[in-house]
Amino acid sequence: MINKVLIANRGEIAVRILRALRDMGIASVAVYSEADRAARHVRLADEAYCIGPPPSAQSYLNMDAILSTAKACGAQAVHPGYGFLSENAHFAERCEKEGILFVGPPADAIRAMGEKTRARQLMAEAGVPVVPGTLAPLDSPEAAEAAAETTGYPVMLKAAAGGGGKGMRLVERRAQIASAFRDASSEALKAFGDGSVYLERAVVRPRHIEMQILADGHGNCIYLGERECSIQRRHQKVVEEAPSPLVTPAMRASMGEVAVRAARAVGYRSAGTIEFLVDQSGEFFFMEMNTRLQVEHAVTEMVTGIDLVREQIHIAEGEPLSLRQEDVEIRGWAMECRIYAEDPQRNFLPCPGTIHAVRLPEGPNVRVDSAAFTRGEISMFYDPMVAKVITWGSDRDACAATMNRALMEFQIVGTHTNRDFLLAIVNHPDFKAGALDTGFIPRHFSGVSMPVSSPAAAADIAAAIYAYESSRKQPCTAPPQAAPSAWRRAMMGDR
Amino acid sequence: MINKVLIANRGEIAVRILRALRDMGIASVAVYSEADRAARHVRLADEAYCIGPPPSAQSYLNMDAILSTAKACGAQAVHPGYGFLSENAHFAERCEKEGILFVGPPADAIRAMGEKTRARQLMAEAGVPVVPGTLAPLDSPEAAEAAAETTGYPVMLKAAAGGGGKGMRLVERRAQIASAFRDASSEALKAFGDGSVYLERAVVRPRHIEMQILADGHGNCIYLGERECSIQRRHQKVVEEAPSPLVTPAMRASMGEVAVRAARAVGYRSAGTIEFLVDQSGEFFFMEMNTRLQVEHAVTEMVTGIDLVREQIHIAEGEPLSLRQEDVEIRGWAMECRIYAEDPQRNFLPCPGTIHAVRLPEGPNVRVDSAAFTRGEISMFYDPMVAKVITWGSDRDACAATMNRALMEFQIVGTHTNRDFLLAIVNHPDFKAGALDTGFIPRHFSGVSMPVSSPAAAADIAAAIYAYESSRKQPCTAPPQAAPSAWRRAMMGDR
Amino acid sequence: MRFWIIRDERQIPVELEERPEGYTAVLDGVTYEVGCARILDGLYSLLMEGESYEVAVHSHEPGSYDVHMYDGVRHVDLLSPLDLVLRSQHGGPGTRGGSVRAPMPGKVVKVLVEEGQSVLKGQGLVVVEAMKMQNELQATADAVVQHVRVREGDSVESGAELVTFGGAQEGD
Amino acid sequence: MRFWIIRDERQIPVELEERPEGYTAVLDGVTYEVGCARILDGLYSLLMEGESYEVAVHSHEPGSYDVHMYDGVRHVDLLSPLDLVLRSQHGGPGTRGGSVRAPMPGKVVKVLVEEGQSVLKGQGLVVVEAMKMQNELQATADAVVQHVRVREGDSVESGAELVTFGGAQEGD
Repeated sequence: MINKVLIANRGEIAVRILRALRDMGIASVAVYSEADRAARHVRLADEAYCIGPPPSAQSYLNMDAILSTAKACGAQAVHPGYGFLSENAHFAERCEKEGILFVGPPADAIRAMGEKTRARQLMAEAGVPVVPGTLAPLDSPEAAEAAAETTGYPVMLKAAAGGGGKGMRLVERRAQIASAFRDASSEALKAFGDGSVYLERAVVRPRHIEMQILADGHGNCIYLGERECSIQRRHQKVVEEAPSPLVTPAMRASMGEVAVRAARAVGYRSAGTIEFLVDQSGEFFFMEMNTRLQVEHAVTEMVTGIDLVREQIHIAEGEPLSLRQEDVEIRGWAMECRIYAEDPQRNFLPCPGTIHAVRLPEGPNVRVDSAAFTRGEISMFYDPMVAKVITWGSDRDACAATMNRALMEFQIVGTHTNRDFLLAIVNHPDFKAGALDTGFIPRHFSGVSMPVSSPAAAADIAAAIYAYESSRKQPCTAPPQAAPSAWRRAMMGDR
Repeated sequence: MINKVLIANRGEIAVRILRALRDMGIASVAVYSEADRAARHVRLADEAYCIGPPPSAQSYLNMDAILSTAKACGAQAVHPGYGFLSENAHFAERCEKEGILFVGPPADAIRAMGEKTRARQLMAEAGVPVVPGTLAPLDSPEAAEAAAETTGYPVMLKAAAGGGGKGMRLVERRAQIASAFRDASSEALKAFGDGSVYLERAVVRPRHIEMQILADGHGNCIYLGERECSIQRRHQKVVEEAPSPLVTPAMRASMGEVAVRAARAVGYRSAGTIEFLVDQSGEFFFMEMNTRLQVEHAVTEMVTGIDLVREQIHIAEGEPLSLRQEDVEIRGWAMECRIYAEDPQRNFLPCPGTIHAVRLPEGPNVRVDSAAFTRGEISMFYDPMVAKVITWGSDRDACAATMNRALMEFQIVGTHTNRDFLLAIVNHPDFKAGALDTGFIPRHFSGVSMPVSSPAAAADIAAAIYAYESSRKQPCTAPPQAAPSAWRRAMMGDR
Repeated sequence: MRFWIIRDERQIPVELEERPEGYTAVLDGVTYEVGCARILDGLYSLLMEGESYEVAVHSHEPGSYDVHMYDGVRHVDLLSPLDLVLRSQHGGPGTRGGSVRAPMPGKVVKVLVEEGQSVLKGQGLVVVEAMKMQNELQATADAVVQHVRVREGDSVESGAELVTFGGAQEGD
Repeated sequence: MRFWIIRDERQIPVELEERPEGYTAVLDGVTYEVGCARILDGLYSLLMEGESYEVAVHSHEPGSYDVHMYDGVRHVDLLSPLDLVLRSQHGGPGTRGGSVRAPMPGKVVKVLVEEGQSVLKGQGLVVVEAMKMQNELQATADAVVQHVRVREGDSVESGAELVTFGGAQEGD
């Protein structure tokens, strides 16, 4: 039995893990960098230890400091959260060597899935669908034509040596392929000095849909349904939901079975996620596996009632899964919006700084996982995601309406956030209709300047009232000047 | 279609109703007394109007002001919440007369259930079990013996004229009944000048379990499962849960069918609750019907996924129920703790005053319905309940553990609350075992002085640090004295 | 700086010395290295030998502190050197003057005693109503009523003096 | 008291007069009776003709206000009479001095220009990294670089001057 766990992370995920540990009656140990002394994960934990200076490399990625802290305080296990050391096979191995349980998969599974090309190979061998294509270069337009017959149209011709769009051609129909092959090849030759071209099925308006799995150390593996994560900005997920508006029960079962096959192929254990590229018809292809808890795991928790962190801990303790596949049931709909400290008006510039005040949404069907607090620092050293707002509804419309309500109640004053951008997304007609793909944000929002809320008399008057009241404040209430130190007085000639 | 609703209430329930309206895209109108200008329900609403001075009789019970506000602002419906006008048949009638929908049952149903003896009669006629007994006086020990054979032991002999425990005798076995009858009768004669005695089945260690129902205007009526509300202090519910640890699926079906029968007997419409007195074997008897939304409705929402306020609005609009009985499914467990501004150390004295700071719990499986806010006033004019903490778990143990975590995170600074008392309840071994009855609090807690948290070095040191830092503050940072008014200066001789 | 905690009729010394990231505290002879981060006025994160505490401290009246912790609120009576001097001039610890005060704002609904009357410990003095509840305030010791400061129907603030005593009346 | 809102190159007058439970406001010639309850510093409940608004106002720099409302944050540029006098002395509205400042704290990873160099509107000047993201700061008008205030590797605070211009450089 585990009775003390060290959390090798910070921010909202450290807080979320702490809460699961408290629910389980397990003592929690926070670690923190010097920048995080006042952070919420430090204050909510049973114990807390400093592991180094602000830069991640010297603190949250500092394996020596983390492992020696774990040993010194008697933690039997380390939960890595997401990011940082969570997908570091070497760290998982070192934990094992030190006799500390790593709350995650075996190092070999991390490694197998970490090398993306090897993973794709492994998956293809295990019968997991990958985007069909040739991989090897084609030597003629006729060979391209033959290959396209196998994969099906549309296809993408790609320069074997290339990247950055050079030597790429999208081919919709057979009639175009020969000339496209010649164009691509000559462009590739010019750009890279190598005219080799290969071919892949083109996935048009792809959706990002992923499948959550749980596997124990006794050979049991189940899937907990999918999450749709197509709303992305620069490959960063922004809004996620479960289930996906595209996925039917039959498709869910088929994706789920494939995901379980993928996990078994690498001897997986713990919670994990298989990411699929899905075309609008519902055909899906393996992209990669995330061998850790996901940021967006909460939407799966909301619709299944399963606490994924609790399950991770039980699995790490060596227990068999408490659930069978038939116990997993999806109820209603859940969505997550990620609150980033960034300025949508200035090309999503990250906005570190001090939070002047926070108001979090409350009430029915709202969950908030947050690290933000009034007077809290958003540090320039770490990720700008400060909170997740998660809502549930009996159906997708109800869930989206509650997300709208929750976002309206959410407020961070003192720094910019993407809240209004998220409001614009969840109220967009295409979002409401479930017409999603990874091009949603670039297509509907310029990606550079976001719509600004129109002027409102109440806002103008509020600013005037604030200015008026501020002008009437007695100068005495300004923060008192710190007394100059002896050193400073000496420098100033003790004027 | 309703597109604007006036909420004739205040506090957490007004806020909860506002959120449902926002989820439904319906405009919300708050009304407030002069004491509540800064209250949360005023700030969250789309519109807000003052309806009178602080005393309830002049504001939240002021039908004229409420109805004229509703008409003036164009609200098509009034939601009364709980308390105040929610079970006032006359108000329901006046709404109807003014052409405003009353979000609740028909006036006749309120009236039928409002007169408790008539309700008991009606229910008995409808085949709803009531506590068996004679009601009419018994004329001899033999008659008592015969009646007890019918009701079954234990029985309670009660003075027909009496009250306050005089002339009452609990009889466990047949051998005791004759002498108990003579004792009770003579005591009653002495106390009230009337020796008449009647007999009722004694319910030993009774539980308070209630059944939530929904009925529409088209003859459909369903039950949504029970809530256990046995944890009471002076007949005030303190902790509630759904389902009840006592209730089996068969018992739930049987209670549910009885509840539906009770509702149909009075032509009920809207959400309502049938309260039962239940003995430890599971036999249940009608106590009364609450013809409104209950404080504790949220635990039913958490386990069924049904939004009761939304359903109330749909029913008021004349829609048929969107759910059939077979669609209602209980998932997991939910509990509610009511946070009162009262001092358990001083006989639960209510504690109006200013809230210095509030911290609400967050994270997985926690819902907070609250009206409290930093610098908010807890007014002496209204109920001292300021917030409800509701948690969910996949089973009762998980739910209670999360309640423990949520209560630990909950903090109101600046006034006393019953938080620590609630923590003591949910961590009590008998509570954990589900061994509940309405005597739980008087039995386990003296009811006068509550256990005090034991001293802690961290607390002592924190107090010292605070005192130290306060002593170092410059006097300048104290709140500036308001300039004396002209009147006051005159009184002070303009010194 | 030295303070005294008043508990169970004892004066427990607590001494604080500032250091870069907190304090060294000596409480009743035991030394603690206390990491202290101030989050907001009265809200601190303390780290004591690795253990983490979030504490919110609030003071209603001088010398009296509510310390809110995750597992419960502690009440701490704590005196500064100045308080101690003042207290030694005005009487021993525990006496707060011979009066009964309103524990909350409310309305006086009944006055049960009159001036000059002898009352026994536990006897009802005044009934105050707030939040729909009536609360009877009782004498905490045998005493003689000196003044009755309120009449039925009066609104009173929290802390308002209701009844004063001439005889020995211990504080609550 | 009278203020001016600067919007779309217009100066819109807003006049406030205190009354018992709020203000009478005249905004661009339209009169509003505004019920105003102050909840906390900068947090207000406004009632305007029955409509309820909760607004949180925050000011990063004089004259510039973020007004947080349920449906969105509004940015309001608002000048007091004093601001207006100062502004008329130091130049017309819109010019904030010929320089580019760090929009956030971070680290300078690349300097793309040198002193004396002519730059075109949109041309990259300095790359600043924060939160794992690199951000290229660009010229907002054609100009000549006067001074480069930072070097690669420097840590900069938000608002720090990075590059100044000798030519006509409009503020952002």
